[in-house]
Amino acid sequence: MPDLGKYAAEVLSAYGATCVVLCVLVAATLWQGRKVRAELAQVEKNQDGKGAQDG
Amino acid sequence: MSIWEYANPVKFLRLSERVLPALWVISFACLAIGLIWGFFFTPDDFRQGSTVKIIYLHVPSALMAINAWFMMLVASLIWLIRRHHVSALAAKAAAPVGIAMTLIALITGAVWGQPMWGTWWVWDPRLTSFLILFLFYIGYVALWSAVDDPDSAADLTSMLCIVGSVFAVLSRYAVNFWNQGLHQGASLSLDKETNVANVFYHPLLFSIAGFVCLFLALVLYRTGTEIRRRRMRALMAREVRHA
Amino acid sequence: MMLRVKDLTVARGGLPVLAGVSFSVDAGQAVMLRGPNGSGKTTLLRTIARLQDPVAGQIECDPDQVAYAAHSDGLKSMLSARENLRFWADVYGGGDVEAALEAFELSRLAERMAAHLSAGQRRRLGLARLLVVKRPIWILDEPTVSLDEASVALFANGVKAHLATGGLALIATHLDLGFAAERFDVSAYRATAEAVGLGASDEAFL
Amino acid sequence: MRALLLRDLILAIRAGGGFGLGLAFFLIVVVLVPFSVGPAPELLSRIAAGALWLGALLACLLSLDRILALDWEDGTLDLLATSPLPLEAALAIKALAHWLTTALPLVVAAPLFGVLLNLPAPGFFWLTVSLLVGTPALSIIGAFGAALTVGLKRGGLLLSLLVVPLYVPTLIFGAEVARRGAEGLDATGPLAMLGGITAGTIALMPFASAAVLRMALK
Repeated sequence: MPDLGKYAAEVLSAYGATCVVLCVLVAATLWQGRKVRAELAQVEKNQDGKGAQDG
Repeated sequence: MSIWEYANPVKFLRLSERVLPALWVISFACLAIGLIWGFFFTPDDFRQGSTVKIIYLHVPSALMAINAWFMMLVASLIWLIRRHHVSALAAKAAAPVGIAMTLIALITGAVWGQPMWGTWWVWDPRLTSFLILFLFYIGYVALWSAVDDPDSAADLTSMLCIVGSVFAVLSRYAVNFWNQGLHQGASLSLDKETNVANVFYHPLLFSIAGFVCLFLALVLYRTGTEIRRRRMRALMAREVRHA
Repeated sequence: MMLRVKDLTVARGGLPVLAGVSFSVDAGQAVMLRGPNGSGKTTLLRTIARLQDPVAGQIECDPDQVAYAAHSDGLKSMLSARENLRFWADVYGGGDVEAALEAFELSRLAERMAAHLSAGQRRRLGLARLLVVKRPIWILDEPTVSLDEASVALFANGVKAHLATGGLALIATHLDLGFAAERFDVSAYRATAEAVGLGASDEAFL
Repeated sequence: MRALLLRDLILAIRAGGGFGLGLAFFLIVVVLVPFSVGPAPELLSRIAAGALWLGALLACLLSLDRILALDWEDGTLDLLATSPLPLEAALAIKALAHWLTTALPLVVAAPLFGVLLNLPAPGFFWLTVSLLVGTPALSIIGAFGAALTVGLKRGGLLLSLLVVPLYVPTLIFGAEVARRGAEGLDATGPLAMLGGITAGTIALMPFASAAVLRMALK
């Protein structure tokens, strides 16, 4: 750990805040992506099933 | 083979599936190198002390905050002129990333300013401009979520993006006029000697590369999500219509 | 003066509703659009009135000759009947307001605020607008909603007079209006699930 | 075109809201300023110009959705879009009507309200001039915002959110003119910029608004 001198709180909080924002962004992105993927797969499966019944 | 091939959602998805893993790795590697190097192995500035380390967050995020808007502007123009859906969805996908970048730039700027200027917030032209940019982003995202029909949402947000860009530039000049600032000049330009010493410059380049790649990765991934969401909507609409 | 539609595909909310619609209406002729609710009559009319773009196909008519009347009449409740008509007459450049009021038996109500008119009276006022705008091509969406029999007869007379002077009309309606008119059933042109390659905006995702 | 302007003016007068509401809101903002910052005359006279500009801007913002929302609801917009009147001209006229019914009374009232906030004597002239030059831009930018949000649920709040960032340059230069005027400094520089913004928006925004409205009506 480097010596941050009297500005340690500022520097660390800047890094901390950035980390939080980026992590939230990445997590939200991945979570949404997974969810939509799963939902789409469900819808596609339903429609295929129905298509098979019809024809 | 032209670049417009990738305007086809399926082709775009296939391409992004191939590119994304590498992009994630590169972005996290660059970020790790830049930030660890910058945080642990660079000396303190004789004037700013250890706060100079914030540069590795502030400069790249500020850069990406503006570039994200610029990317949205280009994507909006492509949508309005050539009506490629992927383009409109990419603009939609980029907006929240832009918001995050703007937020980081504002927070790190304020934290940096605290010891330098003695206050968390000053109405410095650059900080103020970013705050205005932040408002533009919020309005843009709000408009996307308020319009039900995806095509007219794309139309309307594209127009907002274009008109907003003009007013954002105007605001930048107005704000400059209104308060000659405390902020230092741009930290990074082509002639690096005049601005930032080498010891700070190299890790900064890595950090910037990391932010750029992270932005690209996030936008590609989110665009994929938007395409799937749109496909889901289309499938369900078809089902209802032809039930 | 005629209205010709060739191979027209129209979309609502990104999906094609009608595909390959072709018909023409000559001067002095009226055509009734038929079809169940949701079959795309309104979308077709809005497309022909150039309020939205067709997905494919051509519409041959001069947009400056078209008068369009929709479900809602565009009446201002704080203006009197005469003022409402006077406004549209001015926008379209002249037109006899008093004659239009007379034709729909609204002269007696001319000074009334539109807010105080009944639904049927408002509807008649909305139709009287067609007489003051002086456009040969009428595109009407359910013009007879909330009209009683006598008012429908007034409307039918108005259309007949319009046709007699060389105008033409395209009317979406469920009612028999009591004058000779060709019928055109849009349900025959319903876009099917397989109808891809038409260029509607959702297609790229299917 | 004259017919549309006349109609909008008559409607604003008969509906009653037009002149009164914006003005009343402006008065309320002006009254609230001393309550929030304290009654000290020196402080008030320093912030008077800016507070008056802000109040006028908010009062303007409040009535923006009236530009198009009512015409959307009763179907007039569809009919206007198919009429021989170009949509660009229709929107410019509607913005003009908004300016006449909402902004102009504010311009007239602002010097009176300036008394309440202890506005320095030279400020009255410059405040009026800056509002007179700047408010047309507010109306015409507002028409763009109204076109963007026409037909949306929750449109009113969104409209403010979208329009406020667009108002920033106008507010900065307008308030700067009034402030410099009040302090007895030369205000012609920012006044020229303000005039430029107003002229530019009047020339260009109707085209953007009409394009947006056509998209929204689809």
